[in-house]
Amino acid sequence: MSPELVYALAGVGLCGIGVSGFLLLSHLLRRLLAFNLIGSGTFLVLVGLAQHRGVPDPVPQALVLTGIVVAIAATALAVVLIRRYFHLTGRTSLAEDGDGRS
Amino acid sequence: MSWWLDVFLASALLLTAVGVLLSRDLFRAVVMFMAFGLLMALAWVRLRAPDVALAEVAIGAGLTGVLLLDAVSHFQRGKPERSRPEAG
Amino acid sequence: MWRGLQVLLTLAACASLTGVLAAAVLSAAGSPPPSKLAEQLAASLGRSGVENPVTAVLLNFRSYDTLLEIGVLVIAAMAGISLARTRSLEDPELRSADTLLHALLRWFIPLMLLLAAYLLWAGGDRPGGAFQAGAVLAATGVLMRLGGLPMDFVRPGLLLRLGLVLGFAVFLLVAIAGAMAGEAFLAYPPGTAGGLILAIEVVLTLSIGMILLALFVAAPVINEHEPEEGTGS
Amino acid sequence: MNQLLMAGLLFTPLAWAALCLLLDFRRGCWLSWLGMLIQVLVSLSLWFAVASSGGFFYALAGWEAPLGIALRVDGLAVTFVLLTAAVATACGLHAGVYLDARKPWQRYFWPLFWFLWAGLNGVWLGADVFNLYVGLELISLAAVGLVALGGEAAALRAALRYLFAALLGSLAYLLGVALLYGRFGTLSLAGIDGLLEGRDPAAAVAVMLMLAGLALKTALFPLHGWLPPAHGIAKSPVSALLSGLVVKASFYIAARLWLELGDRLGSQLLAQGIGMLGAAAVVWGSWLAFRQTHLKQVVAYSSVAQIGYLFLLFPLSYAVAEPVSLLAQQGITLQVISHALAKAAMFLAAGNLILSVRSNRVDALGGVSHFLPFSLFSFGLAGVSLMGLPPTGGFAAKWLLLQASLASGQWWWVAVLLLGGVLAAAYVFRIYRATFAEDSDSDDFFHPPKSMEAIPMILALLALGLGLVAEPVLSVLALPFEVPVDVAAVAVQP
Repeated sequence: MSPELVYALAGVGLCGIGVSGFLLLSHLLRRLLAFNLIGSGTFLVLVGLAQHRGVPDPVPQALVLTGIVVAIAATALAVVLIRRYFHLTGRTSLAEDGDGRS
Repeated sequence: MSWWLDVFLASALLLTAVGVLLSRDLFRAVVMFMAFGLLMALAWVRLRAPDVALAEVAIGAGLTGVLLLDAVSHFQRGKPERSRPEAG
Repeated sequence: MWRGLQVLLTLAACASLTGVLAAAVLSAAGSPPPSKLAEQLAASLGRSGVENPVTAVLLNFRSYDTLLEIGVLVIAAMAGISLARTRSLEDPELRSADTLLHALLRWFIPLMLLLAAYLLWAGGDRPGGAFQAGAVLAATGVLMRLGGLPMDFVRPGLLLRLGLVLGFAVFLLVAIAGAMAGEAFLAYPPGTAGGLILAIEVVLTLSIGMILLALFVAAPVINEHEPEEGTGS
Repeated sequence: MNQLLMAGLLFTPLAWAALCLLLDFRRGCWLSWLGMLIQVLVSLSLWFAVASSGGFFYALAGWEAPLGIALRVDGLAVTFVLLTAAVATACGLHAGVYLDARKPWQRYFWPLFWFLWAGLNGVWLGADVFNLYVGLELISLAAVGLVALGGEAAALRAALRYLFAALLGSLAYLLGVALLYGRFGTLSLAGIDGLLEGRDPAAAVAVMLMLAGLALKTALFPLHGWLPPAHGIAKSPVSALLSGLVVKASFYIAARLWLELGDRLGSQLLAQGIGMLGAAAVVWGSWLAFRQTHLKQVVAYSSVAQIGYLFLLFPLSYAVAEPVSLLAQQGITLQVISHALAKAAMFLAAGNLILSVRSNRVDALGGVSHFLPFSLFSFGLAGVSLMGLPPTGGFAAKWLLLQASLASGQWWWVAVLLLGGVLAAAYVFRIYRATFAEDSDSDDFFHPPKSMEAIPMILALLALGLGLVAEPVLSVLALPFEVPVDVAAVAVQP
């Protein structure tokens, strides 16, 4: 197994971990962290799998750069929304009952 | 030799990710996430993607981390955000 | 009890998802080598205007992706500042009187700016480029803000919005200029690719820095102009 | 000529987004009228250009498909571009009057609106799986921004739910893209289609992931939980955009993937399963629409139901004869168009009703029938299209789907089509009954301007008339498509 493939599989693992966190956690910031983990895992799969023959491939690297920028845009927007939501309601989760404060 | 380095780095990534999600303290979770970003940057170096590594350090670990830390520190001060005039 | 079962089921589902994905990755890796995109890219790199292949993909071959992606950033920044209603990017509560910190920052910030300039310039033939440089620029702003340095020079208003959109607008103008000259949308006229890419990268760096900083600054809720509850239609 | 039209089509929304960001709401509104006029003219010319001389690939930045990004300009794409121009213009005109220009955050409405439009056009024309991802993100973030605009707690909550669902869906899609690129080394959909031979486990997993992510973004039952809050809480013109166009974008990508690759990567089980979920969405969504206490929630749940019909495409186009599959595709296309027109009309009319009685509750509508008969009539006319009664576009769509079901021996979908129509009638008539209730003691109605009443009426009439002009609209879909040499060359195995 080539080293690149090790990273691709680690990326798959990250996706699994991230998705379970995304589904099981209710705190909005934790879900945001989980989202970022899934994103990183996806990027590792993209580059690791494309380069598994050991040749660097600039196309997926450029795609990952685009993906990182889109991810920070989404994360930053989510943080703004979460903070304002917290400010207005005192809640940090979307659950109907309990206020889910950590 | 270098193969073991890759396996080690990959396992460290996975363990840190679990740590991010399982840590009870939100502040610690975010700090772990920043460490995760740095490990990712190392992984990008190993994947011969220096452009991505630079972006990961600056954006993934740096800016995202600071953004989240800033948010956590306000959550942990309780409901009134800092700029409420009456909050002392 | 019910919650525990739910957690177990979710974990099991995620584990099987991971297994299927891993199998797919291994299966894809075992397949015969596919298209010849890499050779095509190597053959066309000379005509792209830059030597760093990642920059060539981002700002020439797949520049439409990058244009839309800057659009995504602008959207996030707009949505952020639409909620924030900040008066100033400066945070009065954070303005500290710690002279040691100020002195340190005054040394550190020029270094950061230098790093951003280097990354921007390096993007043509070495690792680096507008995104990394823009992120460093934004980080500099964040440091200044956290360190409590005065930032009166950036106020939300026309100037801030102009800064947010500047990189996007210049990119778009270059894109339409190519189309007006009879080429495809986003195409650079022959021989001008290198210069135009550098120009686009410079304004993109400024705008990306501004956008990320604006999003960081927009996050705190400042309680001065609470919107009256609308009718919500 | 086509080159210039394409450049104009891509340039205008992005440029207007940038310009409007520099203006306040009023000036942005005047400028946007000009932009909408340009977009409508460009879309119409492009539609006629494609209708007369066939589709083509448009290579962006002058680089052909696998290396660069090519746009696929075919009959279906330009039809949806035209549909977007029509619906977005209607929503934009309505929003210019409907939204309160004095609110400071309203200045961000126009930039977000134009970015949304740019993203939609990008998706209709997209032929590159990663470019489609960026287009989807553009749409999602602009839509979330529009929902959150104003920053009230309930809107933020809905926006956050929407954002998280959209992000998860996008990542599932992106993971599929990563697998496809790893397997085939190209991102162009045509290239992947050419390289794919028979069954391929990696590609199958990739397409399943992408379909799952897109189903979440399209709010297919049981992943629809985020849709009603977001579409219900947004301002009415925004709801109209979201229900009419935005959910169709992710469905469109799913349909394109399925029609290109589904024959080799799908299975009968998968196709029937997706169809079942669609059928469940029709029944469950309609039932919930019937039960809602708030007017816009009724309309939003009705969207969940109407989206369900779209997913009948999957069973009706898998492993069936070519003409049957074509019938199904035409039926689904008509359903997308008629639902976009009718639902936009319905949300805009609902906005007028709510503005008039100053309440979102269904039981507060009593007496409004005397006061706003025009808006109420638009609402009902749009409802007739949703029910699928002749001669509306909804009827033409269901008629084609019915024929496809019977011709492929899948009679069970006929029951769904009929039941869905009856349930739609139930929730539309419930609103009507509420408006005729005389027990209301309030006669304090606000009268919205005439222009705001005219817009939903025009949309509703378009939905009604679609059934009569279905033939020429559908003929554009079957146009010859010019396949450039480069794409064909990539498709050859190395």
